[in-house]
Amino acid sequence: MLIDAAAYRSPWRRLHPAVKGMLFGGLLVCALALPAWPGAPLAAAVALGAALGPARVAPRDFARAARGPLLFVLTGAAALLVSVGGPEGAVAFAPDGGARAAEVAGRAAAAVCCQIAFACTTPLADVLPRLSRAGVPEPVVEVVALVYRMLFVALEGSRRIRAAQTARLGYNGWRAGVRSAGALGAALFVRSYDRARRLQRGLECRGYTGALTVLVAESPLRPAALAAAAAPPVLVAAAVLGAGALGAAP
Amino acid sequence: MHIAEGFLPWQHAAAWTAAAAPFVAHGIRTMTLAVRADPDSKLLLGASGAFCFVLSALKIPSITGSCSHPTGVGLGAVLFRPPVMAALGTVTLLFQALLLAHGGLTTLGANVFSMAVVGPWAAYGTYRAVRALTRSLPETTALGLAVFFASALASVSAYTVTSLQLALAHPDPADGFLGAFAAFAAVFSLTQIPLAVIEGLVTVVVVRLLSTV
Amino acid sequence: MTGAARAAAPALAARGLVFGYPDSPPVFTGLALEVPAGRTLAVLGPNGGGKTTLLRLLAGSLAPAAGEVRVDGAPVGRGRRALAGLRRRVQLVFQDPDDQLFSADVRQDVSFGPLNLGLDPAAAAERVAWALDALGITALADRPTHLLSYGQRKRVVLAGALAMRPDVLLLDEPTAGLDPEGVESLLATLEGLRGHGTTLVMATHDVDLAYRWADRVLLVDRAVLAEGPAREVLADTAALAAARLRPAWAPTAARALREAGLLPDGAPDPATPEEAARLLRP
Amino acid sequence: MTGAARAAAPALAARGLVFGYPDSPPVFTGLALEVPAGRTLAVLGPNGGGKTTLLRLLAGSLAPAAGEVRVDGAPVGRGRRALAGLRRRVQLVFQDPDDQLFSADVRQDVSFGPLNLGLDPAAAAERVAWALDALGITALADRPTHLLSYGQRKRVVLAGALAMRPDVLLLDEPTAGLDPEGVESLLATLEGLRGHGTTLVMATHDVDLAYRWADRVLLVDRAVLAEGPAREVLADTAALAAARLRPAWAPTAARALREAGLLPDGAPDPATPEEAARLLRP
Repeated sequence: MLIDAAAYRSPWRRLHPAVKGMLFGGLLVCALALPAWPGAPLAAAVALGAALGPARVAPRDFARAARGPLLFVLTGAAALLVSVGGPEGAVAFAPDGGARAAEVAGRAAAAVCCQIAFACTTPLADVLPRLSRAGVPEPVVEVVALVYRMLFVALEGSRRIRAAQTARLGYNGWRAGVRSAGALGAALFVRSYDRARRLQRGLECRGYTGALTVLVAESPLRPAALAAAAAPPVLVAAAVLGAGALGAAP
Repeated sequence: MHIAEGFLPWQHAAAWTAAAAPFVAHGIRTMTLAVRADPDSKLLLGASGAFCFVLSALKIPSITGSCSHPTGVGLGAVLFRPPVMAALGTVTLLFQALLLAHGGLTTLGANVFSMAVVGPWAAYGTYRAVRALTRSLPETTALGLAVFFASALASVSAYTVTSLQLALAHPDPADGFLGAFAAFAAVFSLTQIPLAVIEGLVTVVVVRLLSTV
Repeated sequence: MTGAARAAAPALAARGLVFGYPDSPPVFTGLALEVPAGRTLAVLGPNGGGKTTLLRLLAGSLAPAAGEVRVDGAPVGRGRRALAGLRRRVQLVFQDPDDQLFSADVRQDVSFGPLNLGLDPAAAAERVAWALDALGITALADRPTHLLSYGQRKRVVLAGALAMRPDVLLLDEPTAGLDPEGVESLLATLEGLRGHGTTLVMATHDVDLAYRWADRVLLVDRAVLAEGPAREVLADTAALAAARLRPAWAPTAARALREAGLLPDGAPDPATPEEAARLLRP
Repeated sequence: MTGAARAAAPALAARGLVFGYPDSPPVFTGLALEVPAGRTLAVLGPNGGGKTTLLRLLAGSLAPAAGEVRVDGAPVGRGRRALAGLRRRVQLVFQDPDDQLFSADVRQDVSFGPLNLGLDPAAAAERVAWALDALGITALADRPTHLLSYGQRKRVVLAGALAMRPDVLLLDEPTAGLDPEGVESLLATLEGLRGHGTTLVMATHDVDLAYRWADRVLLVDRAVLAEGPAREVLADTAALAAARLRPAWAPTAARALREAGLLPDGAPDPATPEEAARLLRP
């Protein structure tokens, strides 16, 4: 869990999630809503600069996190290059497909940067308890928080089961692989239920009677910080729109 | 297959979020009522959500020799029923977006619609239909067939919806939506159909083992 | 309850406990025990002998089919309020820390028990800070639970129990999976708690550990096989054999040294190999 | 490989192993070791010192960043075929049996490896029967795995590894969670395997166990701190302290008895407290 680990390490962890949401969410809106050129690269540059600069996310971590979604963006954009069943034949290069693909890829790549910058600086442990203040029903918040804790236990279990299966040649060949993956899925399901039962038992001894109430560290939301976080997206928007207006002027 | 952040224009992202919202709201209400009626079900739901997440992170063998991930949608729908899957699937997709950068936040609604709404309902419908058609067959065969088709079709239908979402967002300038849909479907079907078959087989093994416990 | 009455009655006692899991032979058919306040008791026995079951019965986490558990002389009921009262007084720490950790970060998790006691946030925060300090893990307060090592998670669970300020702390195999350094640091922590008057009960199958740590020992194998001062019970090879345990080094060495005239009669037994070796030096 | 060459090369060796987990300091920066064929090696060290990591590197379950593992003198590659070959020869048994049991019943679970080796059902069944017999659990063959006790599950997992007929068996904390009776019966099983020429490696932090069981000992704490015959290395208090371990009773008693003139120079060290006590009797 590369992103999760990076988020706990970042010096920006201490900032209120809403501040980071304002900064990177604002930039995300810039990437999607402003004219793609130069809106997208500008938003991406500011998000990257913030994440790799003051938030000190390791460039290698950032690159590894971005690899998957960027691969999707490139494959998806590639589909825009071709035209199927048109007058030019079954498959042909679409007219102005290159420009469209570049615009979609540019926007999406910038948006992905904003998303990863937020995720790499904001641990979920800080976000989840605040969901109830955002209007999500309490039981759902508690279930979501439990999912977060239990998925790491389950993930670790699945890694170990898989290693044990591999040691006994469980993934040597396609048939064995299907059988092993199925056995792993079944074992995980049984263990998840067992885990829930045991956790129930353990929590009852700590006075659990139905509510999973915990103290959430208060980090006050300062209006000044929120305003400061809003500044970069506003400046990006102003720069792009301003340049557009100047360009349009005779 | 998760639509990455920013790949949909904002109008489309909003529309798909609105389309998914009633299903998710219904799922959340089902879940809230269940938890209110029996607070202990909270821990089971938490474990189930964790299971769904880890399931979708499993590596399964693929034809090309490299490894891919199952959607887990079919198994989840058979185990937990579609309404609960709408809620658990949303939680899974949210965590995938924030922990793995698989799928985005603005595209969450679109991904929820394909993988936590259409996929589970397709799986559930297929499961019921195949069970009804195979009543004369021995139980293990009938169950195996139903589970196989349910999870393979859930996987295929989720990717079809994704292709549709992409085609609507980026129609082909020459021949519009249909051309774009064909292009996206062609690009993704090469990888997704064999995967759906493998996921179906793996799910059959899972259900067979679980039914012996 | 007044201080005098409290000093007189055992902190924790059980009488005629009968218990069995469904579909298996009964575990206990009339077990009785007493733990004097402020003392340490080690419950020793083989796997499957009922150590964990006994702790869970004492903590109210399992209901006996017959018999009763008494805290400070007063019987504990099975109602919601009675159990809530029991959990203020008696805390059980499970062997596997993942059975008791549910929250995303350490501070949140430790605050769960105090909040269940009905404390207000400020008082709960104070309890959390105190418990983290008592275990020397204040530095972990903001760390996510899933990035902790096994030993660290064991301490966090212990802090979660301590934050309830229990009079009696029950520990199921607390040293399992810890390395020697981890065991030492746990024992030092327990020594501190004992200094504050906490009654401590530990289930283990490590005879040497029990010998070193416990005032009293209970040998259990689906029934109480022996009960008494640790040094006496653990020197009784026959009783140990009945509980399917092996003689420990420390009591065997002490007895041999005493028989050889190398250890004066009133002197305390050597607890570590070095102490025993020193006695052999001419 | 011919018998002669095999006898000459160590069964298992590693050279210059470099390894680290992402986001944490490196575990090993050039580790080397050798395990002679048919011998027993105990890997001792504190938690987090890299014992499990080392076993996983030796079993091919982790890939070193640099360096190589050799089996019978031949380097092991990282390709699919090379790893499959390694897994036929070297089997790793993990600490927690629940991570390794994933079939509905015992027979099915033990047959998992042999079937993956490509054996036909009859040959696989023969292997299963042999492995169950070697562990004395033939009676459990048709039992569902989730109804077994902890000790039984540990044996089934060991049977699953044995059914692959490995030349080298790596065991991660095999005695963890076992009671003294369970430990004895495990050691008896390992003694039987050793009699058949299997090379055995065990990771543990139980110094007394290593002293009793191992021919050779490796002290590991993110590097090899000491390596040599068990009786020598474990008597070296300074080396033990460096590996954050405590001196064991057995070597301390042996040295003290020898210094006191009670243990003849050539005589084997006492392995149990009773043996040591006997030497003290006039």
